[in-house]
Amino acid sequence: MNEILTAIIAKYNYWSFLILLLIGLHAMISKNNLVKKVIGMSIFQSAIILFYVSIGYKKGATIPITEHGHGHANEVVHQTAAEMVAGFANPLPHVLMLTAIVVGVGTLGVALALVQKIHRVYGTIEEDEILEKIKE
Amino acid sequence: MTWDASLLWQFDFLILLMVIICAVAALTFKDLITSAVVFGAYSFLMCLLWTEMLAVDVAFTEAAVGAGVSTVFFLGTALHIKRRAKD
Amino acid sequence: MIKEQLPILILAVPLLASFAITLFARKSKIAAFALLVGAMGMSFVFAIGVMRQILDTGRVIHYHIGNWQPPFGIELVIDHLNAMVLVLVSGAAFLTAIYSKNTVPAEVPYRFPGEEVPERVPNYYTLYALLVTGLLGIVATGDAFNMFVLLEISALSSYALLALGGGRAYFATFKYLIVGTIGACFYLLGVGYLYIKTGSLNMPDLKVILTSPALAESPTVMIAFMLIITGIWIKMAFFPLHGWLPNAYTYASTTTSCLVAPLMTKVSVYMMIRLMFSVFSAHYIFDRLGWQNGVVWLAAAAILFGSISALGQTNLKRMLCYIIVAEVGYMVGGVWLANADGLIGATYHILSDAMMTLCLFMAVGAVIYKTGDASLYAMRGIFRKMPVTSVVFVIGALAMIGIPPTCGFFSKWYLVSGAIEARHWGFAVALLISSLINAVIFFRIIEIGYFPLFDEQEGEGGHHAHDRAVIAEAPFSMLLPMVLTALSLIAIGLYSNEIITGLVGRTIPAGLL
Amino acid sequence: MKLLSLVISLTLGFLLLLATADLPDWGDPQSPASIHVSNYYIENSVEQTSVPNFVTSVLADYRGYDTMFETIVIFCAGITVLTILRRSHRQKKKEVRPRPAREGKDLILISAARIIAPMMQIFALYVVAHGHHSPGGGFQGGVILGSSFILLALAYDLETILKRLKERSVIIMSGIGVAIYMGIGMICLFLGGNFLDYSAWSSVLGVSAVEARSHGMLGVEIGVAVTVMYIMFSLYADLSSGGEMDEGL
Amino acid sequence: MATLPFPEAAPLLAILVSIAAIPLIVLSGSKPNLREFWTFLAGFIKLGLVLSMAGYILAGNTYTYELCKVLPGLSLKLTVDGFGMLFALVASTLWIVTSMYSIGYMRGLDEHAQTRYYSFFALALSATIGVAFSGNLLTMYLFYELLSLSTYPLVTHHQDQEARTGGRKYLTYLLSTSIGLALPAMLVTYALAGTLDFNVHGIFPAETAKSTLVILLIMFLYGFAKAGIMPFHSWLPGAMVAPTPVSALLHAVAVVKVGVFSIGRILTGIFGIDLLSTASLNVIVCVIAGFTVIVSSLIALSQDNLKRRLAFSTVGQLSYIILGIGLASQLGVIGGMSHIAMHAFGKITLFFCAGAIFVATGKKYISEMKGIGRRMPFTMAAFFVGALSVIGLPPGGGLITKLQMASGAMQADLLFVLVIYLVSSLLNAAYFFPIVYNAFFCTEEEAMFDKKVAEAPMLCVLPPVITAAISVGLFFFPGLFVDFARLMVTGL
Repeated sequence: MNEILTAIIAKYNYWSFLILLLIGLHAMISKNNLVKKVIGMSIFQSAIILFYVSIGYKKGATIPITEHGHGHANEVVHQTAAEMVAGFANPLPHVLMLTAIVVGVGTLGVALALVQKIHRVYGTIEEDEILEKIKE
Repeated sequence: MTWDASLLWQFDFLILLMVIICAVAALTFKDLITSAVVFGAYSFLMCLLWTEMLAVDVAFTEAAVGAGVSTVFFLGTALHIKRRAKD
Repeated sequence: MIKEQLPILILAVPLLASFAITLFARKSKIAAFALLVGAMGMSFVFAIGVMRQILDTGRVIHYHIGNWQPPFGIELVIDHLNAMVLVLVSGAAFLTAIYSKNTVPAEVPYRFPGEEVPERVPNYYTLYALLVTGLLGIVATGDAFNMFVLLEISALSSYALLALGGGRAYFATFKYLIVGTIGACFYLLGVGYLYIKTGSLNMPDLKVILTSPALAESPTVMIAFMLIITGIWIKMAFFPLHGWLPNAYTYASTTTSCLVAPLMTKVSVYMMIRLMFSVFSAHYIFDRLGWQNGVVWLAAAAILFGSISALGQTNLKRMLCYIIVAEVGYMVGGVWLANADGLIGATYHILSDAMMTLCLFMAVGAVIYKTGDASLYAMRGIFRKMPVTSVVFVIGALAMIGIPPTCGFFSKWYLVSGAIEARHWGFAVALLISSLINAVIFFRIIEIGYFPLFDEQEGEGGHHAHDRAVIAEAPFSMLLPMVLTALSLIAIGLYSNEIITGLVGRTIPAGLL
Repeated sequence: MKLLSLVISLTLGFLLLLATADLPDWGDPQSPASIHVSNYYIENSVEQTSVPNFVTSVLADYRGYDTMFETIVIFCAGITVLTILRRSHRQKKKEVRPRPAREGKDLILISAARIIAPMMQIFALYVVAHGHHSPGGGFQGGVILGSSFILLALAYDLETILKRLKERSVIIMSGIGVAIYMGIGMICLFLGGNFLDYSAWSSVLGVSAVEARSHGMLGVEIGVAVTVMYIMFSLYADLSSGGEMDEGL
Repeated sequence: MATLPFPEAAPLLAILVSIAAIPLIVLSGSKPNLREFWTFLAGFIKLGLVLSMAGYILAGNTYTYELCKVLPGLSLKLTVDGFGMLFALVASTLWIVTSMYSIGYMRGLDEHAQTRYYSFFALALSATIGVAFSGNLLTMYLFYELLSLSTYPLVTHHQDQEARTGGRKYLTYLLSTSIGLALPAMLVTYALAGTLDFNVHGIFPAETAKSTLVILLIMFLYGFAKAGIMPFHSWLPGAMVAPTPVSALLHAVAVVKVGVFSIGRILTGIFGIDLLSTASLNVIVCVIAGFTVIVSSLIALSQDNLKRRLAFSTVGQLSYIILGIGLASQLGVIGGMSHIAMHAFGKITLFFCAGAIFVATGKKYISEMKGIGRRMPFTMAAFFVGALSVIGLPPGGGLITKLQMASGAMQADLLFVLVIYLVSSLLNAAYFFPIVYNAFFCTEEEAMFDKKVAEAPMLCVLPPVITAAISVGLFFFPGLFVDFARLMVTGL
């Protein structure tokens, strides 16, 4: 029992990321309402962000900011390189995800603009109704 | 500014659960404005989760973008279109 | 100094142009157009400069941005393959930019009755420059994540450009946005899976790390590869993931289809080749995973599906879109044949197919510009009314069919040789059937164009009726790029040996020789 | 559609599940991702760029090229939404559309917004400027700045704000933001460095190369902030008014 | 290398000269005389260039001119040798005659779009000479396709419903076979042999499986559908909608001969006659071609439309030539190749006559032509000579080559071929002689034409008379063409 629990604890983040990913993907493909599709898209993206952020986490580390500041570089670093490395979370995934969030919000804006235009053209944002109108 | 990083996994688990609930809820509510607000909550919970995972910059951004601006965008759109969704 | 900085200048110039247009040319269409053409021209010149440098030295160019050593910083890596694609992208963008002079002001602001937004024109040019920047960036970069960012830039700007087709274009673009985002996210996730196992994002570095036997066994790496490839396949509209393409490209405005249709899919194919052989290796993909047989069959299905669907279309642009779907099948199949000839054929086909598609879309665009009609019957009597356009169209069609000495013949030659070498007869047969179907498709159109006044003939009395038809050719700004593109089709064909031995052949990964 | 989507999702889920077992444990400091490239940043950031926030130094310097394009994504999104949604200015003047008068402006809301907005702006400037040392930076600061204007637009209405913040200048300023970033990078070329190699600025600024990097980062963060702020507001204005630029929400 | 008696790029120039004439033709479209002058000028320059190389080739040399390398081990390359020279000489001579005839015909009927007609005419000739001088299969394929495409506007010249149907059939047959059969066969050949350059000893490596060879042979035979081997022959009668000069050109000079020439090249240059006879592949060729010879002759008997009868006659004669080459014996090849020339002169005479009759009387059907010989004696005399040549009776040049082919059949020890030759010649006689007989031997009352009917315009009558004269001349002096053909075979 305990082993299973540790196994779950060791990986549960990946599993929850997976659940969110699938919820998002499913919504993007199967939802009929276009806004719901867009929400699904955002969930899908944030699931991926969650995955990346999980990569960056280190047990026993702290946020990736040291206390050194401008002009204090001559203050001796009290930690060895190895300690530094163990002490700070991995900053690279964070950087990547900042970019991904920005890309996400850009896509969101464009998607919503298109939804508004579609509503203006067809008077509805339900996919089946739109398809019917196109057929006419 | 040292952070106590030994987080409680139970707490973490709770947030994850709520995140998933919010995600499902945002997709199931038929009222788009409700959906938008729930989605804002989802983003906020997500950013809690990230803070806990030491990604403060990401969490900060998500708080400003996901929980803030995105919600406003959704609301702005929802008010211009038919508010009720079929699914 | 400028020599070392050329790689970055190729993309920096269109990028500068994009906001220079926003800042300085918001009021003037002509100024915006001039900025765009100037920037595209410069970018093209720089791309040729880089290619010359590579041809002269034979060395791969590494450009370290911010002067950080890779894998810590981002670098641009330019070898023979992407030098060629850079020249192709910037060249095609340059030609299309010239072409846009008349079409954009005529089409873009007036997509809706009662709605006229002249401000759209400079915005259109801004987005045009951004799209080209994105594509050039994808081609030049040596960093897996950076590729994602640039992919999104090109995607976002292409959404805008496609949506400006108005009317049905909005819904088609929305679908493209959803599908495209899924594709991009798959790619991102795949890169994440690679990163979690390797800790690196730099492509040459990844390649080195991935050679370790432990990683070759890892299911994570396999899933990463699968996600990346699927993501790219979605982006390139590979059968059966092609559903978004025909609608999205059909309803776009003329210049947009000329820019987006030839380049987006080809750049995706480039991405596939780059990631397959510069991040993973031929050995890993073909020997360890061994999916090539299935993929080539899928490609054969794509070719047949695309060709047969194209046969049933009456809208010229939609027909060309389905041909693109088939052509994507050519290239994917060629790459996955897992031999040198197939890969050479696919790579060379990137070049030739982009130019063929460009040529056809330009000719069709000119017809639409003059007649306002995109159906097959818009072509009626076109040989007499628009002789230059129709000659360009015929050359493009011949290249598509694969008649020597146009470039289409040689790429098909290599692809079929590759298929024969791999003993993959299904693919070879699919290629030939598709050539035949293309012949039928295009000769049907040529026939419509050549037999001008069929229905009216009785009324007008005999043969001399169509002598009265006046020549109504497209403006010079459209003819010039069209003719240049058509000539390039023949030039690429005649110089195929130089191109293949000098550029394409140098990029064959060791595992395939 | 539902079934197809379910099949696709579950297949993907199954495949990813297969890989999950192979992934390193969550939070394992010895996982490959945490030992290869990222350590270099942790070890060298302060020395090489004098920025203690690793995220900022990686974002704006080591991977500054990415960030430049991130800014451009935002710029691109802004232009895209504008191009898709915006209707003509001229037409609006021609026809005065009847619209329901807003039910008076909410005094409490306005008063609160007038107090909160400047505080938000100051905080945002702090976030931008202090991004080297604490969480935050150009992007976050820019979003907050943008939100402060959105808040005002919500409290009053969009037209009132647009009178102050001219629509034309919104787009031009967002372009300028990108231009600042790009310009800082391009000038490095003329100063003899590679693109975005801020250390090339040291000769101009009269500081050491490391300091120059730090200053360069501040410069680009400001560029990012300008673009993000204006584009966020522009996105709001377009989306909330459907491209009419009238009263907004 | 010794100094050449001709410019280095002469083969290329010979091809390009008529392409170069196209802009001039288009530009002077409003001045018919000037336009036709360009056509003739180009024709004579081309003939001159071809002749300038003739002596050099007759001396036993071959000349190769490489244009550019397009694939590894494969370039676009022009080679002038005996066969090529023979064919180029026929084509360039007949072009001048046909141009002359075209002027008479087109002006006589006041056809539309004459400028386009002459332009594509010139292009078609370039392609034909290109095929003649091709140094390898790829180059030949290139010019072969160019010819199919450039003759399409000629075939559909009338631009009416009938032309559309005929043109569609024409392209469908030619393109689908060349892309569907010839191209893959070429690719497989390249994959097997690593080259596509013609070589009299064949290019296939010795270990190639016989089944592969058989399949390739069949693909090549049917792939070059211009040769009209059944069942891919029906484009030919379909293409009869074209104006008569085009039919003449198609049937006598350019198209069908290109098909036959291509197959001849492949049989001699890709397979090599050694391989054909040792592996008994020649039997396959003979069966396929022999079937066509007999069947098409029978069909020709039943045709009443003169042009259609001639068309089926052509189908038969083409297979006749292939039969000769396919025997893979020295005499057979010599006879087959030189029969290209003999048949060309004979058949073009017949077509010219058919056209002249149409211009003068408007009649198309044989049953309506009783007594025509009395009104148009020169035309019908030429027709008679042409028919003799095609049947293979003296004093037609066809006799010489037919005899050679027959002796080739004995050389190859394939006696059934001899029977085919015999039967076919009888059938030829059976479908040609009634026409001639009815034209001359009838009473005044039986004649279907009144006295007003006279000869067609000068430019329509002169060409058939010239070609008929050449046919007769070839009977007495067959040396020129036969020598060219012999050059290629004696080397073995």
